[in-house]
Amino acid sequence: MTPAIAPIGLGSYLVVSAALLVLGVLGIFLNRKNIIIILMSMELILLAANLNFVAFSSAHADLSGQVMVLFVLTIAAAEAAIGLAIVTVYFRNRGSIQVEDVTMMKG
Amino acid sequence: MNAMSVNWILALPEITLALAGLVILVFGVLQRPGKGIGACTVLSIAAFVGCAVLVALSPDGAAYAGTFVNDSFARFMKILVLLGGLVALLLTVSYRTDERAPLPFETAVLILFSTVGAMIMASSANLMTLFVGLELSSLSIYILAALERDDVLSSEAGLKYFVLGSLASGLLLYGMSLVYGYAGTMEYSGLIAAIQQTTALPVGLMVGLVFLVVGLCFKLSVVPFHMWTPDVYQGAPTPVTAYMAGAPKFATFALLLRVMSGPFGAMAPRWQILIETLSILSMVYGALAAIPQTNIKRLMAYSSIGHMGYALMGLAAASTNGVRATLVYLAAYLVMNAGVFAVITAMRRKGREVTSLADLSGLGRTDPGLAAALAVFMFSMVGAPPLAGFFGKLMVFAAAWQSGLYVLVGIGALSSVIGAYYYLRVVKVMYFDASAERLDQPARSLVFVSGSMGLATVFFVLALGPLMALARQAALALGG
Amino acid sequence: MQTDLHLFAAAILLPLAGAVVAGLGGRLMGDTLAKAVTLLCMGAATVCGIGALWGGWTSGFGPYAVPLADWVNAGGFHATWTLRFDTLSVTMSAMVLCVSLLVHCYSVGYMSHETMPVYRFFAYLSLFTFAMLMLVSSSDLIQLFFGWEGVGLASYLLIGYWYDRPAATAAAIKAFVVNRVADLFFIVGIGLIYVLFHSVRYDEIFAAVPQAAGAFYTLFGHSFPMLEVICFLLFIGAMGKSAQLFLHTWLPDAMEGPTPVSALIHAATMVTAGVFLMARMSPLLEVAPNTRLFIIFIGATTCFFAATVGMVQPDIKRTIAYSTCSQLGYMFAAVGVGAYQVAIFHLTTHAFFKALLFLGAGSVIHAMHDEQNMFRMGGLWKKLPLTYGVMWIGSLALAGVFPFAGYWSKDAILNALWAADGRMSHYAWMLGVITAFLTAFYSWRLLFLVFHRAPADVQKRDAAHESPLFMSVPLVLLAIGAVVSGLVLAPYYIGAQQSAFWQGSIFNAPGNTIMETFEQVPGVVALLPSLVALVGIALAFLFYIASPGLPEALARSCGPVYRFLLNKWYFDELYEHIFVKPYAAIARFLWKDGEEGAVEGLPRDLVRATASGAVDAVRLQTGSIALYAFTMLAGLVVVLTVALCG
Amino acid sequence: MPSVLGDYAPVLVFGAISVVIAAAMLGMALVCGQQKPYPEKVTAYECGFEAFDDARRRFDVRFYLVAILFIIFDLEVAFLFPWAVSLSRIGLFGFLSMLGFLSVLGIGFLYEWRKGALDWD
Repeated sequence: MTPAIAPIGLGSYLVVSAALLVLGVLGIFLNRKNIIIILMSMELILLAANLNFVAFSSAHADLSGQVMVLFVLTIAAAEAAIGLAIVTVYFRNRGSIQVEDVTMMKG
Repeated sequence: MNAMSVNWILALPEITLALAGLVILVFGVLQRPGKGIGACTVLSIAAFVGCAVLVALSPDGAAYAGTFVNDSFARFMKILVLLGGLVALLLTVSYRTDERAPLPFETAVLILFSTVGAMIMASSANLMTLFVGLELSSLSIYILAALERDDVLSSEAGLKYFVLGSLASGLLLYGMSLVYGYAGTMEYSGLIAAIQQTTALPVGLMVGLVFLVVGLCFKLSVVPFHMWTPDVYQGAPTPVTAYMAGAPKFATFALLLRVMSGPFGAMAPRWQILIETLSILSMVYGALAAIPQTNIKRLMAYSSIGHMGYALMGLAAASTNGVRATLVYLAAYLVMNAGVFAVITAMRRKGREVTSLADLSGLGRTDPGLAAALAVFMFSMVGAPPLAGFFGKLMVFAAAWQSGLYVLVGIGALSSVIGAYYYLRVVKVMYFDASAERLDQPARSLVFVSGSMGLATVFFVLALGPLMALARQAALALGG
Repeated sequence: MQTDLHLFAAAILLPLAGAVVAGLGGRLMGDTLAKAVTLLCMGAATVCGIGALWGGWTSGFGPYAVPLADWVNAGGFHATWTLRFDTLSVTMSAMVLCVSLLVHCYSVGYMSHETMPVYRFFAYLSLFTFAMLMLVSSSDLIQLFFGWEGVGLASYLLIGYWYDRPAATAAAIKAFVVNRVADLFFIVGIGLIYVLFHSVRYDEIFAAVPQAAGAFYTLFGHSFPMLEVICFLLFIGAMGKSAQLFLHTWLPDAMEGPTPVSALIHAATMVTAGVFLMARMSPLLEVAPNTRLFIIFIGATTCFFAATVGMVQPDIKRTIAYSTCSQLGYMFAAVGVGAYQVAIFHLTTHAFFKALLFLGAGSVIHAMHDEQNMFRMGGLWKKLPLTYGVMWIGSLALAGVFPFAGYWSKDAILNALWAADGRMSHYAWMLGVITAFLTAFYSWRLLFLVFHRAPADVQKRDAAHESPLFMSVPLVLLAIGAVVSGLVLAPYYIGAQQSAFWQGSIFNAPGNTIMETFEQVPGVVALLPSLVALVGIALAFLFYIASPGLPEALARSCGPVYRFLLNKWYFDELYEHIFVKPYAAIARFLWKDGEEGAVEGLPRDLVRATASGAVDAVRLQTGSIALYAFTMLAGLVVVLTVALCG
Repeated sequence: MPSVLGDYAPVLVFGAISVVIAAAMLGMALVCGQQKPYPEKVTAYECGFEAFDDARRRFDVRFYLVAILFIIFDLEVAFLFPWAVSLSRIGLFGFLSMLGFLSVLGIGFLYEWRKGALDWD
């Protein structure tokens, strides 16, 4: 049976992942409100990379990309956990997690 | 896949250190809260020393299906990393928060884990190992930076480092994915083959490389990816700052050197200008921005930015001599940097930490020993002969000169002059300003660290011969 | 022989010993002892010097070398402290020592009214003498230059001795600066000599002259014979020291120093150095005929110029100073025609009578309590009989009246100029004869104004008194010298025994026969200088004794000429406009714009830029996470662009 | 003729069936259940949240803690899948490796436990 439509090419994956990356990046420095949003943006960036890995892994028929994704996933989890912990500690000390408040030190 | 190809004996130092970390963690957590901290630290120090011995004895070769490599370069960098971690551990011994509480026992464990990550970075032969090592190192440091949980500055430092560090990791990872995609492999050896096959490099590979380098430059706090450095250095507990200024930088340099002279060595003419630019920016910015600083930890942050610029000079030279010069520079940097942070850790008045430059006023009279040590470190950072920093600078300048990077050398010399201003200002404050109130008697461990580092700085020249031979061997291992 | 060399060395080093002891220890030992030490050293040195001269005369002059010490030994260049013992150096040394001793002695009396301690003065005098002795006894050009500069330094110190007088310090600086200008040429000349001969030792240079005659020096596309260039440069150096035209301006101003200093400068040290240099370099000058023509021209013109200016000066010391300038012109003219011996002869006789005139003038000034304007003197001959007598003797010697010293030497010069038989030497002869007339005129003008005319201030005249013994003894001794030195020395210096006397220390090229032929001139030519001198004396008598109104009337009727002469041909004003003002303007520019603007300003601006750069750099560090992230990404984009496009 | 929509027809069917089942379950509960509401019954669940409220409300930080702990252990399990699939090929070494990994996780768990992170109060 021939596929009903042409397979989605590598280029499309790359475009999606690039879009994700840009979204994540913009989310970090355009966001002036909540630090949690920054954490979410970070996940987006990691996911963009993951998408790339998977896509390339499939394109090259090379498993190592997918193995990498597993590592990235766990590391992303650890990172999120640590991030949340730090945000929590920060909130307890400062009473706020507004991005513009994180400017005690400068100069 | 069988056990033989795993060849885990090569990774024995890392495995040992990681297992020691787990054991200490279990030991520490089984104590009642606030107890057993000293024991954990002592155990960690012992683990470091043992690990260093194992590193020195470890054989050459590749392990874990070629993802992990051990050679004289890796050994050299691992020893530097271990020394950096060891110094930070020694500084934690006497460190107390402003509430006179010691840092929790996890500090030692985290430093330990971070060091394991750094060592893995130094041995990585695969993007995967690289990333895992880097993250292990970084994640530990995020926590370390925010370790003083009741201190708002510490948690802000942790937060900033975390946010920006994750961004850098993300970019790095994205770059890796592109490199993987366009080279088809994550092995460094495979990358070399892939690059040598193509005459025109794919744009994707180039972009990936840039992302990769940017991610690493963040860890090195190279301008313009340095922004976190002053804030984090200031806010983090001083021993942690000392750690951040040392081990991770060495490990990142190990990575950068390995990646740049290994897989991307053939592309040297294309990235040389890039590294050169980054080096110039770092040296100049580090020198300039340090001038108005009044907090010595911030000052040291800018100082380390500048030093990374100088160390990059060796990489920019893109030669065996250049790599060797960078290695020697890093060794000199390790010695004097550790010494300075030992002195900063000793800066306490009535039990509270003071970090203002003005607090050093008249130290030359109130504590001549400490002041003399700090003066030695400052002169060394300036690059005054015959101290450690002089030889480091001399070698990177010479290497860059040999590679024809005259502009780089000129700007380096110029920023050294500017840098001398703020380094020597510290000396001036200590010896010529009216005395501030006495500092507390420094703890013995701090006296030991600052004293031994001071001696090492002064007598660096004695070890220069063997050091250069080792560095040369390491550089050759990388090139061959 | 060895004894003579030791005596010679002692003669040269003793003044240094005196200068060091008096100068460094004067504060401790006090004035009297310092005076005694310097006087004793000078006395001993003079005895040694005359002993050396006598020894040299009886047992031959060598030349010998008296090594003292090693000096510079760098690479291929080797210089030593070595004294040269030959006729020229020994006679010069003896002359310098004699005059200097008398000046020292005279100074004891002259400086007795000083309120400040004067040990410094005596130390300087001895140092001055030592430097001049080093100069004349040098065996290579480096040592000569050492003495040359030592003389310059000591003259600076002495002219500006009264450092609380602005005029004196200005004059000292002027003398120093003008001499440095000349020295620049001199040292370039020495450099060229080293380039050409690879040595600065006289023996080696003179031996190599024949081989070097063909060398050329290319400058601005023109080739000049190397030796001509060298001699020209050396002559310019000599012009500065010997106050020849264009570089003479410092000499009259140097009168601001104490009068004994003037006597020393004009008679024995300093100004004679140039003539000495020319005589010393005779082997080189002999092969530089074009330079010698230039020397004649400068010498003769100076001779005439200075005499004309001397005619109208109201200041007694300036009159004598211009007279010196004029007489030096004679000497250079003689050098120019190759009659070096005659020049040295005139130098020697001149030393006696010029020292005499200065010391006599000093005696007058001393008696009149530091009055130097001749028009405010007058009628002093009865009050100062001794001074009056010696001034007559000095003036007669200066004017060249038979048989006084000047007659022998000056006539010899004029005869040599005539005998040289060239267009330039005839020009010089003509000016020389005119100058002989002018010399007589201004000398007697001085005498009549000071001693005979109705006193301008009778009280001051009546208060005048004859000088003390310390001053009168040197006067008498010098007067004897002024009378007899010409008669006694002529046979040796220029007469029958000249070749036995000089023993080759002055070189005359084989074709240069001037020393044989200068006596063979027509009788009219030989008599003319004496004749015009007598006319000059008569004219002075007419102007200042017979009809005193005449000079004023003449000055009024020839106003421009008079003012031209009174203002010394406007040389100072000319230099003011050509050199001083542009130099000051350049200096001001360099100071205000160059130094303060660029040299100081650039670092200051750099520092300011660095500081503001630092502030800006820190301003980037706002503490905002978003901005930090943005900076990173901007950096990423830039790096990416560079990597992809670069 | 193959079309994009045609390809996704099974999804549509799947969606439709799930809607039907969900509606059936809710409808059955409405129809069959006995409705006796009283205040205790309609207030928030024991976690303490209002069931219907502004999402941006503050809530207890301990929820974060639980989330943090959960997410780590949750994702580490991801390694178990490839391990389980390829266990037959990686042999004893692979098996022991996973045991090592799990024991590291176990130590983490021990740490959490001893630190009291698992206690709600």
